[in-house]
Amino acid sequence: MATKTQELTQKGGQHRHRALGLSDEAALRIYEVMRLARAIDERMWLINRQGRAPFVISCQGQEAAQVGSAAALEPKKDWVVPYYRDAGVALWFGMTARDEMLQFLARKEDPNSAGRQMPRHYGSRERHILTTGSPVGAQLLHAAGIALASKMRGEDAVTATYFGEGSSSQGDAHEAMNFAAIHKLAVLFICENNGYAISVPQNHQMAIKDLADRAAGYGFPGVVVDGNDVLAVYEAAHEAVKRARRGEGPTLIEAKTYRITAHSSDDDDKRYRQAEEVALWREKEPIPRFAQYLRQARVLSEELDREISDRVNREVDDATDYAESAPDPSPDDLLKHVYAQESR
Amino acid sequence: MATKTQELTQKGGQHRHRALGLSDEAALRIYEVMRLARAIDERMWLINRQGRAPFVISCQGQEAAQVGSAAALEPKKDWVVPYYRDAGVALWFGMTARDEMLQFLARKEDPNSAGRQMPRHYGSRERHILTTGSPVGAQLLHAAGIALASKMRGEDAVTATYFGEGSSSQGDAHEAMNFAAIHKLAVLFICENNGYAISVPQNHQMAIKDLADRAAGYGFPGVVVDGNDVLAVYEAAHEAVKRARRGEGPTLIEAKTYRITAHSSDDDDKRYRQAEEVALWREKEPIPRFAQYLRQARVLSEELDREISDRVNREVDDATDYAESAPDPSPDDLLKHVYAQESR
Amino acid sequence: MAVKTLIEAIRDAMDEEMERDPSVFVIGEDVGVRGGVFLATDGLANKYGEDRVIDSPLAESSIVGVAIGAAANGMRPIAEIQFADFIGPAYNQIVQEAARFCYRSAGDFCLPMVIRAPWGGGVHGAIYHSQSIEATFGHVPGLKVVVPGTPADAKGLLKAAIRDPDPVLFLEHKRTYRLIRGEVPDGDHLVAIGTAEVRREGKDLSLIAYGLMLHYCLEAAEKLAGEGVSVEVLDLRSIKPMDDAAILKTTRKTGKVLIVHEDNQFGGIAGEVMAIIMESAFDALDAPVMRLCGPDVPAMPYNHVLEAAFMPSVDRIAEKARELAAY
Amino acid sequence: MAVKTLIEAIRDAMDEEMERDPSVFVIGEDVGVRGGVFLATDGLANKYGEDRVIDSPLAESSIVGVAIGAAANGMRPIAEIQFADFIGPAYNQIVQEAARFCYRSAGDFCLPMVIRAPWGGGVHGAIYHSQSIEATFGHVPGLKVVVPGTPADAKGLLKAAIRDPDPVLFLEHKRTYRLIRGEVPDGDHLVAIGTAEVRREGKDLSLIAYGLMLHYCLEAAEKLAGEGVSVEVLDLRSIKPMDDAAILKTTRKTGKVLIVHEDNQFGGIAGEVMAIIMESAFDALDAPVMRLCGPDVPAMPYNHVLEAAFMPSVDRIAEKARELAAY
Ligand SMILES: Cc1ncc(C[n+]2csc(CCOP(=O)(O)OP(=O)(O)O)c2C)c(N)n1
Ligand SMILES: Cc1ncc(C[n+]2csc(CCOP(=O)(O)OP(=O)(O)O)c2C)c(N)n1
Ligand SMILES: [Mg+2]
Ligand SMILES: [Mg+2]
Repeated sequence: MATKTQELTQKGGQHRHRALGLSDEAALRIYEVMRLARAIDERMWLINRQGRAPFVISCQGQEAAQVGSAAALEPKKDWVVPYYRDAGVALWFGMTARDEMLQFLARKEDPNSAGRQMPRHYGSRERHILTTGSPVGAQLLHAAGIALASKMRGEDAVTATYFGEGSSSQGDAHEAMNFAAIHKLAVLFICENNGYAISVPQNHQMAIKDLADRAAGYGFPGVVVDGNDVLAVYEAAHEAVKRARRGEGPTLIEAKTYRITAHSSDDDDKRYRQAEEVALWREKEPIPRFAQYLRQARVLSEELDREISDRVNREVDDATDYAESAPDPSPDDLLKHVYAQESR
Repeated sequence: MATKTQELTQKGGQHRHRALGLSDEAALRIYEVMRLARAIDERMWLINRQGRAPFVISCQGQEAAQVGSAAALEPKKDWVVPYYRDAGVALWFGMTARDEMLQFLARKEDPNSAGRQMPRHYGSRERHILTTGSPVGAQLLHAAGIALASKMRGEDAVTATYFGEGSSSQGDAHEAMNFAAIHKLAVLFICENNGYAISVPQNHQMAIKDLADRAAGYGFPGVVVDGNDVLAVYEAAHEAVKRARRGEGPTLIEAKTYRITAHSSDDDDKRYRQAEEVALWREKEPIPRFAQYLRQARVLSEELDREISDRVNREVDDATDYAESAPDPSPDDLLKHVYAQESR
Repeated sequence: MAVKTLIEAIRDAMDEEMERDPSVFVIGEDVGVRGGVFLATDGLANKYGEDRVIDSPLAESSIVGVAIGAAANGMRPIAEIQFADFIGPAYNQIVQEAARFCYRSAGDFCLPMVIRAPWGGGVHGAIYHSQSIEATFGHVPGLKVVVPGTPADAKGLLKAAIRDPDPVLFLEHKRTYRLIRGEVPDGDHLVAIGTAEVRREGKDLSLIAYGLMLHYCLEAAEKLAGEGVSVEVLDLRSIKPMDDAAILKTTRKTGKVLIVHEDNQFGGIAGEVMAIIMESAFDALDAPVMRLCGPDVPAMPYNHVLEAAFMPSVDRIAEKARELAAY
Repeated sequence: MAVKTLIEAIRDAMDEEMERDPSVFVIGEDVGVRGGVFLATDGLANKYGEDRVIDSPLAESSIVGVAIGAAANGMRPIAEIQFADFIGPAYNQIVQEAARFCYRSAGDFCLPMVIRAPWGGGVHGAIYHSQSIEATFGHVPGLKVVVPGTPADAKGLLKAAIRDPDPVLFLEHKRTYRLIRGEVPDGDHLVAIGTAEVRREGKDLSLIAYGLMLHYCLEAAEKLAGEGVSVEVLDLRSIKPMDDAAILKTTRKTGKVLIVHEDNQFGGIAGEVMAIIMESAFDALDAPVMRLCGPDVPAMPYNHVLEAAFMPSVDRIAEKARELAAY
């Protein structure tokens, strides 16, 4: 059976982050990236509601699961294989606010797909973010393949792949975990369990309480963490990364979290979620929670928080302005890059 | 973790079959069907070696797993969804020696496919044997669908599906177990684990020892049985059937067994298996073992055994003669039954 | 008769068939309380219960695989694939299982089942919410593939598909869901699978299309009428079986044919229509048959400039038709 | 140059490329100690170790999905699908992932990978060991699809495919594996993907084919030569990209074309070839282009009578060619 959060060391008391090996600066950096992810997301909804962009898909509520785990990795050395909510992961791995807005508005300069994909379909070879597709579940196998290549070349890079609990139902999720287990690949399977696949609640998706329990059936550890506790997520990911680098194989981390917004700008979550349920989870939101921790740990002062807010807001303003005035692709870009020969 | 054989009641001592609720006649019937399956299979190899049929795929060694589990079902009420080795299952569900030889020789009269499919691709609506395809793993989902239909109509029919441990690697196996678990469907997932997927040994297929351990990750029981002990298989299947009829959902039964022949007449198992390993398993063959039990239980006399042998041999001779003189399909049969309108 | 949108007609068809026949049920992602992401099944879970409108796990192979088993055991499932672009995981179940069951069992296990899939572009859906799949599945013997272009056909063809004894892939163009309205006969309205329909009579040239492109072709025809060119428009509506007779009839009538589709050109359905004409009406041709199709790029990009560059438009259809008329 | 069977040439190509480039590796079912069910990889595990010749679990989606990830991370995988008929579970990974990676990343993640798949009939393989898949995958932009017909091409095209920066589906006709022998150049012999090859010059009519049917066409051409009909035979050998120029050239030369393939007729590659000719050489046609294909039944049955009824034969090709010649 899977390890549970409660069993993870919660040592360190008021200074859990230091006990986990995170400096104050590192903790603040995690905080700021979570804030930035959220601020960008909120701006996207605004732009969408103004009719200036057709579609938003949100990271709101899941920032701890994303940034907490990505922070345990080494950008450019390690790889991430995200899914369409993983703004926090992408930002940690080097995407900027401008990049976010460029892809959101589908500009030619968008480093992910040059405006070809829907928002939040990340990808950058330079940043070691694999290109993201929409069909869910497929990416878990790509992560296994990336890790296999690392292993073949004797590198100790780790690959983290992200997916919703809904996507765990796909056959590919099974095949990926099995393959990674057989070859003891350095893969972190990180499930952001937000309780729903669009409208379908967890109990219609599986007959078990903890997805992490699946790991035992492949022969590697499964861990359940409070996905809204960024340090708990970091701790679990950090342990898994160490295991992976030692050549001991994959870990499945189930981060229990919640999506605060509707599934996307095309969704109406009132059709399937009670307002009370959403309200309950709003109380447990990861960003205020981490802010409170940092204040109690005397790492975050009110002044510093304001400074961060200002910086984040400026970044988002700048990114929005930049992207809004950036050019669209031209019609003849349509035919490019079907095959590799044509250079970018 | 999965239940193990050792933990299953082995009560009854010299009369285990009676303790399991099997009359002497029922035990003998099981024995005879196992013998018949073997005898037909041996004849197929003979015909193949004589160049009179292009292909054999064998049940040899796996008769206990097949007949022992099928015997716990109620033919015509329950459904079976077999794979290409399941001669024992098909015979228990009403296929005859003639039917076996008709399909083996691809005659028009073959009730499974009228000579269209390779040998051992069973199927008969009347007998509640679902049509078998070659792509492995797909059938597990069909079993879930059959069971869903039974449930929707409020019937207490059970569906048993069979597969090799190799096929458990397919995404469909995962999806089927998950779906059956969610809806508490009356499905028996019966894995005939013979240690190889053609040449690929179990440790290249999975990083766990017992496939039955997967069941816990879906939320239903997994049971490991000695697949060469027909009564142990019967017992596990019988328990699972009772559970299923009570509406408590699926069970995964892993019957550890061995394929005595090469994968098929196209295979050369010397390329990947040691002769010693095969010899070791020959010692554990299910038919002599059950014969010995029945003799010790004084259910099977030498005379009766000879009678059975004679009957089996006569059946196989008759079936061979019958099928060899049965007509081929005619060329214009090629275009029939692409769609349902054309009657059979 | 009432005026309905195409998606209302689809909902009505399911509702009426579920009412009529207790063996009909719906299975797919979000089809339950959510009513489907396009609301095609809105209200059905309420009316028929969650046991007949089943929210499946997010796994297309299981949606189709379970439907196959249920169909083999006396039910008539309607499986919804949320977007045609996500039918890939179910490809093996559809092509190697559903489409082969009847043949491989020599008629013993034919499968009365429908797979509904919203398809097509023009909705800012990007690479993975805009694709066309009719050529891929049209190539598969044992399947039937239909594409209604009008609300009446949507209802009539879906009811026919549900009652059909074979697996039918039912393609619904997303852009037409709410854009296209029309009279829909009440009650038991059925449209025979395998029949095309002339939507506009003409004599100078023929346009052949289906789905959204049918409507673009009708607009283009109207334009050309203003220029003195009389254009016939044939709504293919059934990709498989294809109505060869209707294709040959319009070819023989006008001698000039242009086929239009969104799907990638290479290996698309236009090629097959051209082959059918080549084989059986070569002598009737006054010009080579032409086609106007989606370009051979993986799929439609998100950016609106690129999306527009991908889609055949009324203007481009009209332009190509003029070229053909002048041949 | 030595005379080799087609499968020996394939083995040589993999061996040489693995020797040359440490990023090349093989993954598939039974490819290791067993050497593949057809022995295509025989000896490679011994020579390069089990880490470079990986026996995968029985799961095609993982074979391709893992290959994709490895290719994205600097390797050059050769993924073996045991039989083309079992490529279904990998369909989504091939079409929606491998074929879209380069485009969706605007050139950032193009995938140098090969998927080998034995295909085709005439081997008593029945419904699930005889299928053709070239039309299905040929329709997919972003993929390349090649079909060698001779041992020299098998080697040259496979080496080219392994070195190609894009995903290549490499189709090997099972019946030709040991049946077809021929001279194979030693060492770095490469055949450019996207080129067809005239295998026999002629002037009265053209046969276009690939795989086993190429050889049947050559036999039929020989027959017709005896009857005074001069037949040109074009080996398509690359389905995608297709060599339009070569197709148009032979069409313009003879004015009469017959396309032959095993794959089901409806929506098969013959239709696309006919469309290409229709669009660009209509004026050169002295007769309608004709096709002789597998019938539209799900797949080839096991029984030898039915298998023979399915397969285009030398006699039936010759007969159809005579019909065309007489047109
Ligand atoms: C193969 C596939 N089928 C269907 C969809 C449509 N779809 C997009 S997101 C989604 C739900 C995903 O749920 P989950 O994996 O839990 O992630 P979450 O959105 O909850 O973060 C669905 C059904 C898809 N993208 N891919
Ligand atoms: C989808 C698919 N891939 C590949 C094959 C080829 N194949 C036939 S049997 C087999 C091995 C099956 O192993 P297992 O499931 O363990 O059953 P066993 O033969 O050992 O009884 C393979 C790879 C197939 N039939 N289907
Ligand atoms: Mg979710
Ligand atoms: Mg096995």
